[in-house]
Amino acid sequence: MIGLVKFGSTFLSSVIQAPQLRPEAASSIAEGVDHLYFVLTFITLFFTIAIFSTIFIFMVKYRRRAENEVPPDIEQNLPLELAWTIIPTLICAGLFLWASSLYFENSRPPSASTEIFVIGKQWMWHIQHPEGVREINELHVPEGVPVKLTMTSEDVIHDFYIPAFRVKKDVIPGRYSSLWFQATKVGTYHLFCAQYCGADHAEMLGWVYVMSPADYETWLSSGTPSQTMEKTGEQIFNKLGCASCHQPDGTGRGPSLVGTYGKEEELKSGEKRLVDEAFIRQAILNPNSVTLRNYPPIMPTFRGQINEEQVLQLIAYVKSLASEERNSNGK
Amino acid sequence: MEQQREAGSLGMWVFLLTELMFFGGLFASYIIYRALYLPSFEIGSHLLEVKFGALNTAVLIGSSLTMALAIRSAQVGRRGAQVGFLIATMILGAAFLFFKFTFEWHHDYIEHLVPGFGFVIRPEWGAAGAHVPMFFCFYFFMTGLHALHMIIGLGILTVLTVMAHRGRFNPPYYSPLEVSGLYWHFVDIVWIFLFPLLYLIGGRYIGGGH
Amino acid sequence: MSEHIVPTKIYMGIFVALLLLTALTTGIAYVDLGAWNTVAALAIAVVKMLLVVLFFMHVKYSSGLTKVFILAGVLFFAILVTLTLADELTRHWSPTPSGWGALLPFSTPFY
Amino acid sequence: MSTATLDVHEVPTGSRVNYLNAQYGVKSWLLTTDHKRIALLYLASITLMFFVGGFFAVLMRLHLIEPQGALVQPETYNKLFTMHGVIMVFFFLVPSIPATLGNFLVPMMIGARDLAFPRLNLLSWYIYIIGAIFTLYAVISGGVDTGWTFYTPYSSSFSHTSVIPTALGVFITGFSSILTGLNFVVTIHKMRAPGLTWFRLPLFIWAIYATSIIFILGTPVIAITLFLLGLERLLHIGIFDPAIGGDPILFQHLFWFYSHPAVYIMILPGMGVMSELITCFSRKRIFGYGFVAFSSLAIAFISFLVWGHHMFVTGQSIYAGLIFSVLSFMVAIPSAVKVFNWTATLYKGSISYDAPMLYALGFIGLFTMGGLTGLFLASLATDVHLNGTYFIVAHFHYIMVGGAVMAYLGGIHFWWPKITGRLYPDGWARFAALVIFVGFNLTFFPQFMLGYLGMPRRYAVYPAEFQVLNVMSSAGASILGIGYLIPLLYLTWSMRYGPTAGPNPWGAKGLEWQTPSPPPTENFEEIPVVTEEAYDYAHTTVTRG
Repeated sequence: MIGLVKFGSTFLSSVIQAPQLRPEAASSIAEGVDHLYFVLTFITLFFTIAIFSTIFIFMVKYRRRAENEVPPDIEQNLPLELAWTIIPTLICAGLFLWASSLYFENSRPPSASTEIFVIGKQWMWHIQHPEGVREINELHVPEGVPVKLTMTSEDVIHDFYIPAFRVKKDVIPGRYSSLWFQATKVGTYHLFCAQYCGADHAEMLGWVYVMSPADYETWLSSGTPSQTMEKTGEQIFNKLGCASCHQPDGTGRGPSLVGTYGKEEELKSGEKRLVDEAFIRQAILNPNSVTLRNYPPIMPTFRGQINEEQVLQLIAYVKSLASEERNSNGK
Repeated sequence: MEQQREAGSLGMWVFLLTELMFFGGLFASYIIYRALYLPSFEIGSHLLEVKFGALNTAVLIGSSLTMALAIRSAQVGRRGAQVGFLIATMILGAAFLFFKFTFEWHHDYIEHLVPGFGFVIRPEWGAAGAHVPMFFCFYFFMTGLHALHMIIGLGILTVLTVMAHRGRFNPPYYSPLEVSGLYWHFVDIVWIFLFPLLYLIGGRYIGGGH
Repeated sequence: MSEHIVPTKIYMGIFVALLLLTALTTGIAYVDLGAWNTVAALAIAVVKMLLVVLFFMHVKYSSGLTKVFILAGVLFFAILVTLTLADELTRHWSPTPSGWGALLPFSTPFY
Repeated sequence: MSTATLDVHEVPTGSRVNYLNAQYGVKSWLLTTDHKRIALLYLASITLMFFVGGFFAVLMRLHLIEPQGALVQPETYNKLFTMHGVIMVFFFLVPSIPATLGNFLVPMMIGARDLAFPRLNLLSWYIYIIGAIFTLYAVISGGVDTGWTFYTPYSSSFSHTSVIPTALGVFITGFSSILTGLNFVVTIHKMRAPGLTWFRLPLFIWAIYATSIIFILGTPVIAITLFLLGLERLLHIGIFDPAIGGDPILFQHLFWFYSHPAVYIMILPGMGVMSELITCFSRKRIFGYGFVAFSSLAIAFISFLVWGHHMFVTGQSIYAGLIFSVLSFMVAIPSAVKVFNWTATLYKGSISYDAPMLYALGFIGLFTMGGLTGLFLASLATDVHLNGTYFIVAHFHYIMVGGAVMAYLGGIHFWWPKITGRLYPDGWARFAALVIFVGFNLTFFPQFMLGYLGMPRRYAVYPAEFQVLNVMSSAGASILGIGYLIPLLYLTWSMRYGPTAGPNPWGAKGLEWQTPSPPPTENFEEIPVVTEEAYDYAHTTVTRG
């Protein structure tokens, strides 16, 4: 049986390799997903054909020959019933284990991934590289490097879908979702929104450009003259007057932000929280929900004053302050 | 006749299953948001008056008792008692609604605690204040839906009282009374759960919750 | 089914028991038991429900069918709550490192 | 049993009083409490809704002939697929078999004179009509564009279309389903003829019973969810709005808690019809009665445990995803057991190729494909790629159109002589079955390929490389559309001009065939006493007539 499945899936995958039948496979996980897909296709065809042909044979062989024909009485056959209950159960169990382990493997990004930020809004994709380059409906990524996307939405639920990479994830307002991939083939691929989001849902698409690492570097530096996310974040930080309370030496009315990222802080409620992206976002938009233990709850909310993109830039800036401290400690 | 009565009672039980899932969707959402925003829900809960909740619980339990006794009177064929107990049930039911609307809802309205109708988030609630309206939203929706069931129940009881007065129920035939009784008790049970979930959540002791 | 006529005494007894339980649950709310406050309140509510269902609604004297139906209702309600919570309560466990799966409104663990 | 058949033959059909000619006039229909007349009221209303929904589908497929969209603006296209989904799911598929064939057959199959609550039955039809009016009003007043899934926050805060009338329509219609389900459950429990034990029941009754359970337990949850959605839209209280702390994913949980089992509301009665057709046209007892009967209940139960497989990529916790994935695989097993048992029933049978049997065989094939492609979506890793693409569209149309609609048509063809007392032209019926089978596969098979290639669903315009497959699909849709019109024509024709049908034109077992066609208002002159198991074709010969 297993040999048959193996043969079938190999045969099928060679058939499906034909253009028009198989989408481009351009990421590290695509082959694994497709392999499962072929085996599933094989199982589907096997059973469909088996059932169809059995029916066909029975229909011909046992067609009614006389109007008063009385066929034999066959009631039940317990071994047969058990067989066709247990065999599908085993097949399903196997498929479940395979699919789930593959999924878990695929959803765990390698730790040294490049981070790119994605904001969905009706009806465009807004993409920002940490180096400061911004793109709309285009995503340039280097080949062979794991890339992690951190995504959120400004309005309704969208879905970031790159068929050639076999990755898809809903982009949800009010929280961050993430996605990772490692492109394996230089080329240009479709980017779709796969969750219905209103009038121009079908036009919320773009292109993913996979470039060789060298080309990518050139593209990054020659691309747009804009500055890094941290830098922009710092400007917003100063413009909004954040620095008047959050002074780097800790003498302000609010806590110093130097070195806070990645640490645990104790809240007023006594609860301990890790300062991560989600925490910083919450602190900006709903500050009183995360007031630290030794500080007064005086920070105003910035909800409505800055958009998701600026939140991400501020986060990038606060994160950069963490490494600053590490650097200065190192010296 | 016997088959018909059993069908009626089974039908009502099936209907109550539907009702259970109807309230169930609401209870499930409430449980989830309570888990998410416990401090806010505790603040909201503490703004409700336990004494009215407890009083109304007692009133409703009393009405369940009189309803059960009304059915019993039909079973043993006492017409006067039937009518008396039915009227008592209606009075208790109406009292429940009266307390609910005048002492609680009206009071909440004056205190600006009705979402969508001038809700004011008070500064002393601090950070948790943001989600207090959600508690009140659930509070009004759940008690409102319950009150709607009570009002429907009162309508049914009125019809039953008239029928009982005319002597329509007797020991072999009292199916409408029995079936309506099931409904009335179910509404009572919903309140038995609403009372602790809404009023007693997180404790009432000093500093309870925070 | 409910041909059974319940004596008035039992009805009165149940009524008194329900009143006492109401007083009890209200009283317990004023005593600090930590997380047990919620448990106690719900446990008392369940007991009260059972009293009403078994005696006022005559289920104690009803056919097995009615009992099966009631249990089915409770079971499906439990399914709805449990499986929804299975999602909501485990979202912040995401194995993706460094809080990337941490979801804004849900990043606070709740118990 | 056979004596009853003989009696009937002695009475000329034309002069006999039956439920159709017992009373005349509009009032006698609109105020009827006869389950058979109510079934016809339902039949007329859902047929209307089917063709309204089908019309939207045809417009969509025509529009998609060109990558840039051949017909309408994207806004209009969005309304088309939304209205197609809402009408087909809530106003056609959910009530289709239960409210028409179920209403007609449940009392007849169990040897009762009517349902347990005839007036409630009529009320449920009126509730359905009121719901339908609200929804049709929404169509006329500009339509609704949220998708039939009403996902928040788009539906609650962003859409500018008639969301509330539509949601209200669906909300109201839900109560019609609840009342129908309640009526069936009580009837099946309390009104079976003497001798008709649970294990002598036709499998259609088991399927309807399982469906009714889902009606009763699932529908109230969608009702309360849509109510909350309406409230959210009116008052902005924030239950599902992330901007105020709500969780849009919670809406999806509550929505799918009903809407996944709803898929089984659509397919389970179809499976019940299958068991009737296959036994009759192969003259065999069903193979493994107990397994088929209990698989219906198993499907109904497990269907409530799998809703999260709609949400694998929506940000649901991956651990919950794991649970839902394994449960979803489990629901495949009772479905597979049914298919195997139907196939085994044919073995050594005496198979005739009447039109209903062709629909039945088509059902088995298409349902098998639809079910197996479900495995792709229960598998977490492949679901990530296929979710939200045309693969999903193809999969559920194989189940709902290839499965449920095929079964519905098969059932209508099978019981048509009983319902109307007339025969339809068999040649035309077989031809239509063939056209529908071919048209269906041509429409939806290319969509599997489109989905795997990555074309997302609900796209008014699409990249040009998908055009070939889209054109194939549209071509199939026009064949399918014609296929559906043919039965409408000859069945309508047969009502007046068809040859008169005898009480049992197929030579079938089952109590409904032991009373004249059309049946008298009280169904049976005498309540039958059942002494044998269902589908006992081997021990008594039944002749066509």
